[in-house]
Amino acid sequence: MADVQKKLQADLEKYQQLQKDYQKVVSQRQQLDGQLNENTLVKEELCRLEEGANVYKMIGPVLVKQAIPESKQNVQKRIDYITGELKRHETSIKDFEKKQETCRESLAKYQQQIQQAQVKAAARS
Amino acid sequence: MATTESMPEQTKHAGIPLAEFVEDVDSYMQRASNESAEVVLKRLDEQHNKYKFMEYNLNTKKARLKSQIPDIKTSLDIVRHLQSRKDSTDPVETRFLLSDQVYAKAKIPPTEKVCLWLGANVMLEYTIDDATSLLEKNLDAASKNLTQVDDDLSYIRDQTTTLEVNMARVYNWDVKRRQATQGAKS
Amino acid sequence: METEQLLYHLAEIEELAEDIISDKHQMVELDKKRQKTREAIRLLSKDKKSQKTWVCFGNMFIKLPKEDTKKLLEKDFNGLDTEIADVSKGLKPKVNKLRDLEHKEDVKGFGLNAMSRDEIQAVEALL
Amino acid sequence: MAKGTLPVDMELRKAFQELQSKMITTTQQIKLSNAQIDTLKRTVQHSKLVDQEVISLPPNTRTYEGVGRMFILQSVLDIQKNLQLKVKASEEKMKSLETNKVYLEKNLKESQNNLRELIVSKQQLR
Amino acid sequence: MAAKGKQSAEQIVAGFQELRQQQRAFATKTSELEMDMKEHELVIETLKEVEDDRKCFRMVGGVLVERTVKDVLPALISNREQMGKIVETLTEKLESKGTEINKYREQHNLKIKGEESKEIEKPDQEVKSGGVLVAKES
Amino acid sequence: MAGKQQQIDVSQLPAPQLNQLTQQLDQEIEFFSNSMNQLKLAQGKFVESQECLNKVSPDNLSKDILVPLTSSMYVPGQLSDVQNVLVDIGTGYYVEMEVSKGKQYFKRKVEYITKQMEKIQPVLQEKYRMKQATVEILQSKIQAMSLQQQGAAAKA
Repeated sequence: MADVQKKLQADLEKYQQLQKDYQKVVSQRQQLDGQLNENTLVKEELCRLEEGANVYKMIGPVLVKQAIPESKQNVQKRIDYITGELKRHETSIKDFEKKQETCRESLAKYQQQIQQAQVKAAARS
Repeated sequence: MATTESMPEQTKHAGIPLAEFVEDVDSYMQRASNESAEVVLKRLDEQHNKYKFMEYNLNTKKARLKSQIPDIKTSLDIVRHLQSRKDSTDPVETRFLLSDQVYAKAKIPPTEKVCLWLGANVMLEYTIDDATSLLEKNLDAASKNLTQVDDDLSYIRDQTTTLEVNMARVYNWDVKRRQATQGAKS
Repeated sequence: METEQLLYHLAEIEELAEDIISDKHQMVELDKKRQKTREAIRLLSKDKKSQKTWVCFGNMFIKLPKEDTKKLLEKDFNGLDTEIADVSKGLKPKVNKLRDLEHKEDVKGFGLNAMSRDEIQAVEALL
Repeated sequence: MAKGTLPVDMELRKAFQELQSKMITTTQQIKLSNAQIDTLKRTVQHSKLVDQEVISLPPNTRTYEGVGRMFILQSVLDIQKNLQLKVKASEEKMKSLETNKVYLEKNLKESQNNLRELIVSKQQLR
Repeated sequence: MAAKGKQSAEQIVAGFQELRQQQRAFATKTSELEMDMKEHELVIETLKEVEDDRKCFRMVGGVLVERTVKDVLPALISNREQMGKIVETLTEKLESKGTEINKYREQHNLKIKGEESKEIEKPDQEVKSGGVLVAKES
Repeated sequence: MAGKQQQIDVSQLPAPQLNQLTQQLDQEIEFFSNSMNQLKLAQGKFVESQECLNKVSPDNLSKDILVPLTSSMYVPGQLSDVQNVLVDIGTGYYVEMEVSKGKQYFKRKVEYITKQMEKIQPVLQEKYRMKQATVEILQSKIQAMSLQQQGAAAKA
């Protein structure tokens, strides 16, 4: 009985930790989503520009002139990177969801065992 | 705002009452004002809320100072730059933030004077030297205020912890007392 | 009753840990800034076309001669260097202290009796 | 009222539902217009107050108009002109909002009448 | 019948909530004005210490007017006085609203758990960039 | 997640779960109204910038202005270019554009945000509707329960 309780406690802790980690990844994904969106909008603007337009990039505290193709390439690189990261986070989110599900199941199992034990004990007394 | 009433005042954290640590719950509960655990817990909870309120106010103040300090620093940087160009005849070329995301070009002729917003919809003209010393003074004051606020915040956190421990102790004392009376009854 | 000691202890550890995290965060930010400054210096040295460049001051840009800008950036760079050094100097004793605190807690933990039910409740009520 | 004695008239029911959703959206729109009119009224009042303040200034006072974060030197006359333009624009906007409101109310009433007529015609049919 | 009785109970609570809302609005307005007064105080003190004919700008509804210290100072002082008066009437209103609420509460026999001290008068968290002046420790 | 819930018959849920559902809906409503407010704020800024560009016109060239150096410091100066402005397009990129192009840029931004808001608005309304329905069901359940208890008490 005490053994089950201990297992339940351990599982509960594990579940809570899982939830915390899950939330962290979800909020990271949200952040990435935002970044992807922002970079896509910048890319769109760069694509709209006429040839010869002046584009600057802020590096440190200095505005440095940059050729449009180079800017486009840079932003595209960032977009690719973020998309990769997003995919990675997506799989890890799915993974967490699965883990949480199994954890929930085992929690329910232990709870049931304890309840049954309690009913039995009540019946005996 | 926070009333100090009969609380002992610490000069270092003016206005923030000290939370007295309850060393001995039994004798503490004997005091005239502590008729029951419920009353005491309620009072402690009220005090706890007061601390939370003060903490909230201090955090607001901290946020304000934290946004003010970099602004003053940049103002100082620019004013010093203008000072170094005082004797030059060429205007300074700038792009200033006209509105969100838009910068417009402006020329600033060599100048002896700058204007500083004082607040209350008022801006006052200063010589560059005066502006520099005012900004330096304010930067100093703001940084000092910030450390004071940080100090006060950690002091409040200490007091809150003490209070929380007190609450736990009184609560436990009460639980034990109740268990004892119940044990005596049955 | 070790509850309150434990609580104090936990509060202390938490505060210190927060402090360390914010310091580390600051280090990362400063280092990023330093790298950007270095990149800017490099780009300024490479570009031979223009005489002047736009430098950001808070919300505005001022057109400055490149040589002046480079000097300014180098000053910034060195300033950042010392700032990073300062933070990391302060960080070490903090980390050590935290390790000590956590270690002490472990040692103390062996001497502790398991918390009684209402002690656990009291702690839970606080958290 | 006994349930199920009368077959529910699907046409009527549909008309009722349509009217209900129309009423909700219309009242919402009217509320929104009212709020907009209120803010516009306040802008007009504000502009008039500023106008008075500016008139009372001694001649040759230098006045600047706020544009974003910058201030542009503008003659008192120009500032007054701009204030008047602002007042005029606000008043026009208010007018169009009012006409729109009247239209919305009329439209709603018409729908209500239509429904009423539908009910009457159904009753006559029975 | 039961539904009717329940609805009126809901109405009572709603009425109470509205009164509290009004009270809170008064409290926020008061604390806003008090902050504004403090700011005025600070500026007035600063202007008192400089020459009368120093160039000084005052913003009036989006229009910046170039004047001198001696023109602006009296306006500021009268402004502050007016604010003081408004704060006074607001405080009175706040008090009468408080008694009104208590009466309402007694009348309808409402009990409120001790959450009121928390909710009333939380100044808005908006960080005003404000001016360059740094308030002395207050 | 939200899609799944819509398929469940809400009226069949027990009271605690209904309660949880309302809380969750409250959270979602807060989240969406927050986004709406942020979008509105951003939209306001874009509209303001667009309007500001109207004043960057030839008749204001070389006009005396007070230049905002920081949010608390100004100096006298003159507008030196009314043909072009620099626009911060995000992620550290700045583009020099003609004033008319700048206006178009902000117009596009306003339209983009309006579209975003139009996407959120119905979702928000749906959440409100769902919350209202859930609360109503919850209340009727509680009422039924208390009636049952009264009945049981009367019998006993």
